[in-house]
Amino acid sequence: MSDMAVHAPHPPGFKHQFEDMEQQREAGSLGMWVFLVTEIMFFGGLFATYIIYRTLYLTAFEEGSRLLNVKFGAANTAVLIGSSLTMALAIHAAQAGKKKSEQVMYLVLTMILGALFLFLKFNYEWRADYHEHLIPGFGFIIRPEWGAAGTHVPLYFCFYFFMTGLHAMHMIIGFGILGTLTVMAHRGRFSSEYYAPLEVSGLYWHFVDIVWIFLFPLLYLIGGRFALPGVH
Amino acid sequence: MSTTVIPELPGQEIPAESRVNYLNASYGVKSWLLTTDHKRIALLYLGSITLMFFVGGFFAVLMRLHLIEPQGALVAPETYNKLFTMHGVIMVFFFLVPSIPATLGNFLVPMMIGARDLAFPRLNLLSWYIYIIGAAFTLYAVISGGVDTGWTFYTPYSSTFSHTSVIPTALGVFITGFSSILTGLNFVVTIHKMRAPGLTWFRLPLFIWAMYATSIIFILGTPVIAITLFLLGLERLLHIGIFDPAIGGDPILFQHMFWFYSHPAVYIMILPGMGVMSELITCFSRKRIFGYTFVAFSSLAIAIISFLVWGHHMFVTGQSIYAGLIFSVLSFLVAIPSAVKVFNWTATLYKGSISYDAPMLYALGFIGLFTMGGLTGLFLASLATDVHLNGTYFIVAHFHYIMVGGAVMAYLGGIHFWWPKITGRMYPDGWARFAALVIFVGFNLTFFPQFVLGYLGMPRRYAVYPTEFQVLNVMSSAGASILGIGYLIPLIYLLWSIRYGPIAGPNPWGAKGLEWETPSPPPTENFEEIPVVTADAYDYANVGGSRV
Amino acid sequence: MLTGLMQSGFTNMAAAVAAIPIHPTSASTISDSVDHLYYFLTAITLFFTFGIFTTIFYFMVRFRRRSPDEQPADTKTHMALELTWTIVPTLITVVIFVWASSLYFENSRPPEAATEVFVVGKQWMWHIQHPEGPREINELHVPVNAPIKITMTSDDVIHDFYIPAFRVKKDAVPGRYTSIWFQATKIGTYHIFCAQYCGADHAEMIGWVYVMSPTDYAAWLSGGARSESMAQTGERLFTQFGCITCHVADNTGRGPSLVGLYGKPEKLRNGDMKLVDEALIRQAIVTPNSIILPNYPPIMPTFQGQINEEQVLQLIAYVKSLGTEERKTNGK
Amino acid sequence: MSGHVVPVKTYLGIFVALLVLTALTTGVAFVDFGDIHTGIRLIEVIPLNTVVALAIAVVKMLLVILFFMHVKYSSSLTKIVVMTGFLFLAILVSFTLADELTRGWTPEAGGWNTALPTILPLLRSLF
Repeated sequence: MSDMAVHAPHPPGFKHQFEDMEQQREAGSLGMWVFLVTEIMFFGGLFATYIIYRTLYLTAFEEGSRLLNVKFGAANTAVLIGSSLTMALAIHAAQAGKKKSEQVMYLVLTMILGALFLFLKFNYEWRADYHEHLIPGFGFIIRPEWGAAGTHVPLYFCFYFFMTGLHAMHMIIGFGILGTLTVMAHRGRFSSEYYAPLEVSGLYWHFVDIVWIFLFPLLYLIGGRFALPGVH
Repeated sequence: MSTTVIPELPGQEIPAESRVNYLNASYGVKSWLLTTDHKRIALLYLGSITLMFFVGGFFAVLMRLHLIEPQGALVAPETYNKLFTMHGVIMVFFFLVPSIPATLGNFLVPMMIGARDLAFPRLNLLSWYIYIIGAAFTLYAVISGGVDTGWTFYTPYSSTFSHTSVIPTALGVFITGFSSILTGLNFVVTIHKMRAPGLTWFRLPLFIWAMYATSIIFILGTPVIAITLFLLGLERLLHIGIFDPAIGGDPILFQHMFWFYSHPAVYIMILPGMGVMSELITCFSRKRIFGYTFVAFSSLAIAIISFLVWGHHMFVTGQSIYAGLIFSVLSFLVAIPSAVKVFNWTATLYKGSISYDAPMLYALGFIGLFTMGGLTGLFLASLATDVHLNGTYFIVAHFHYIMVGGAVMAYLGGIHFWWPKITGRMYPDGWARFAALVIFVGFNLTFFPQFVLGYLGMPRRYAVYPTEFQVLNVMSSAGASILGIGYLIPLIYLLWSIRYGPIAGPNPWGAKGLEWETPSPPPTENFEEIPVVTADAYDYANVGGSRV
Repeated sequence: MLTGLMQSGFTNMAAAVAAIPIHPTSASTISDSVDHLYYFLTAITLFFTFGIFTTIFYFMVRFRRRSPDEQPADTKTHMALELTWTIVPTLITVVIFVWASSLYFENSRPPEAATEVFVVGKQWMWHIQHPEGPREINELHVPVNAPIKITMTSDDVIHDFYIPAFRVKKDAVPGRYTSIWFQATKIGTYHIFCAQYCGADHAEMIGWVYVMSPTDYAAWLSGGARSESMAQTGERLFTQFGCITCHVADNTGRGPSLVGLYGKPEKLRNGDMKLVDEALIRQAIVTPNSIILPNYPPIMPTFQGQINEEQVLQLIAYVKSLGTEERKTNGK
Repeated sequence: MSGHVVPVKTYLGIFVALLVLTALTTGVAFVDFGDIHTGIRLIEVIPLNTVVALAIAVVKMLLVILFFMHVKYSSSLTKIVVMTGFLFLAILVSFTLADELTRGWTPEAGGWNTALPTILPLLRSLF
């Protein structure tokens, strides 16, 4: 760091180890993509396990799936897609050199939509599950109407809570990032010259959206939405 | 990589101490614990993994002492089981996996590609802290009673039957995994985006290719072991029925997911060693590497094929014959690139100017031991012989030939080679050669008898064993005591050299590569000015190998 | 203490150094062919290891640095050489692969005539049952020159049934059946090891195979406390667990008759065709609701937790015996 | 500073498409499409509903990746990185399934029917 002073003055946000802003931006973007690949493998391992046990205990998993609230699932999908849109628009606002108030507005909108998602999930879905004794480890009750498949419905709910919980955790981390970005945007840090943090965080936020795009059909929809309970 | 625009360095006139370098740029504990300099982080890693190496090695010594007597000389079987588990966990996850990448890789990747630092220096520091937290969890598990599942954590033993600290250990390994991921991510981005002007992919040192291939495995494999250990923890805590057959789980699924990471992880341990080899062999024979592109691409081939062979760990689990055949043929396939490397290293020596400096002795030891380790892998990829040898001491011998004979020899060779660059000091060469010899002899005496033991049918992880295996076990234990001393010698003279060693100068070996064109120890930003590269790596023929 | 240990170790070593064992007993029909492959692989390993070592040593001496500023000529890439040492190892591995896999393939298929012996691994012992009735712990008596098929499972964790002298090994996995077969060629006593780490006393999960001459074996079978055959025990359990109240032989009960069921494909309610084998019978006992037949109500209770793996095997033996009797009468 | 600027109109179009697809996938989940009978062992019966649901999810994912995440306008390196991720995921899933489904393992009744565990006391006993 001793020769920082030797270098010519750099634009804001420039890190000493890079040659120029372009290199820094590309490195940031590639870094996030590589990180997302690890996320793909991380969630992917979980999806693989889910697929195997779904194949083995089809009836139980369909029983479990039927107990989820499709309305909230679908509504939440729409909310999350909306938040992806506002995130993309926030980046666009910076890219196109729009006012900082516009960047801040889109970022705040993104957070509001994200919060709405979590609110619906926690307050309506998970809370209802708790009252219906559907959370494994928190007084789960196996219902007689599930019949023989009943002993594996808790396994389905384990997957459900683990996968949606992990997804929710990623969103909460996303809030931290978005909050920081909002403060930075408010201070006018981003411009059409420098918006790499927005862009990189956007990739993360969109990835969280993609995970949900798969969780929704896998957990809520496939198998058993149309079937009558108890008939296989 | 010779003609660069680095100005002639004044390093020779000014004593190393008085010049500002990364070691003396700032002082105090805080300047180390909050550093973002890749070279300092490399040293933090060096210290921590050395500690873990000796902790793991201590367990190994106890094990070998115990096995002198067939009925067990030292400890109860339960304790022995904890010893081999902790030895495995610590050596694999806390020493071998981070060994070369996190120390030499961290130190050298930016310097070899002519960059001031890694792309994400703070992430790099974070990865060290994550490693330390993971190690703390695991050491906590040791103190709180140990863990006895074997480093493989096979279910349902680990998920249901073991009464030891499985969860803290798994948590430690889980956490450390993120340290690997961040290191790998940093390397990939740095190698892609931060190469000096003129440094094209095919001018890169082969060490960089090896680090790149290793990083690919870090990135693609580590998340899977993370999620697997997480599920294992959940299973153990809640009995959700994923891995425990008594409640509807499939114990074999754990093995699939475990080996999806852990087989490629073997290549995490050996690929960097192969990278070090290419540097050492070329330098000490003053030759361009024979078949650069073959060696470079074989690293990538190994990294990719390594993800397709994990089923060979499961030939005797009742895998279907056809799955066995596929995994077997793919396992043979991964042997080819390794063979290509060995032949190319040997051919590089041809008509070279070979010197016998200590790093070179380690390198030659590596080639021999790795050849044996790799070839004995063929016994295990072959279905018919694997049935007999799987789960015996043959496996133990095989992977120690790769991991200790290969990876650790390369690691030590690399440490000796770049020590003058890291510290600016030379170590006593005679002692270093002596240590290399002791390690080579001790290693072979320890592990060669284990091949025979395995063929005779002695299963591994046995705290007590039938008397007919005693002679070979005693030989192995005798070798282990030599090996143990062999590892202590470098520790002593390297520490000594930091203070008392002669000043090394920027390029004591007459080596090629950007890292040798900057003073030793390097300044904080590595280069006074970013070099421009106009030649291939290992361009030894163009300029005489002047020795400073 | 340690020096004492080392001393005793070295004394023993000196006594035995002349007779270091390097080759395990070979006592089955497949062990020699596995050994041949092993020798071939050893030869390959030695050839390449010595080849590489010799070359390196030769180069080290021949091309040692003679003066500090010596500069060898540049290396040229030699494509033909590269291809040679890529292709030749590939061909060698192809040979090994084909050899090893065909051997494995042969060794995986038990002959029709094989006598079945059942093994259940438990922490930390082997429970062994012969169809004729005798039950053993950590001991397995078999006749020489007769094919034996071992069907195994585990009551708790994964174990591994390993007889080095026969070169056979397979995991005993809880919840499913795996099998190996061998035909012993030499009368003698050989080790059974557990080769998959299974907990505290893993190292003491050691048993013995007694390979006996046919006459000795017959004497062993008839000697001692003559117990009932596995199928007979199974029949007793069949009554004891009340199976007999529903599974009536003439098909008048609430459950299907089990006569002649074994070895035939059966259509389930969900349309799947399943072969009635050991695994399916086990599944039917442990989780009856997972295989419901079309014409019967799903009323069978689960026996999980009330029945151990050995009893399941005995019931299977009984069901199998029903099948064979039926086929015999059909044949006549 | 470079970086492709995607017009707002495109973003809105993609957003609408994603909403439509969400509605579609929810709607068709309530319609029974029947099964595909492949005649291949292990995967004899594939419910068409699952195929449709996953196909729609893949399309949605592609829209997000290509437009929201700008991969359509990115360097080939980014494209390779993304594809590598999915390729290795495919390897993990397909190889594991290939063995899991062929090894003839029979699932068993679960232990949840007896003494369901509760998390809090377990967490307390953990360390």
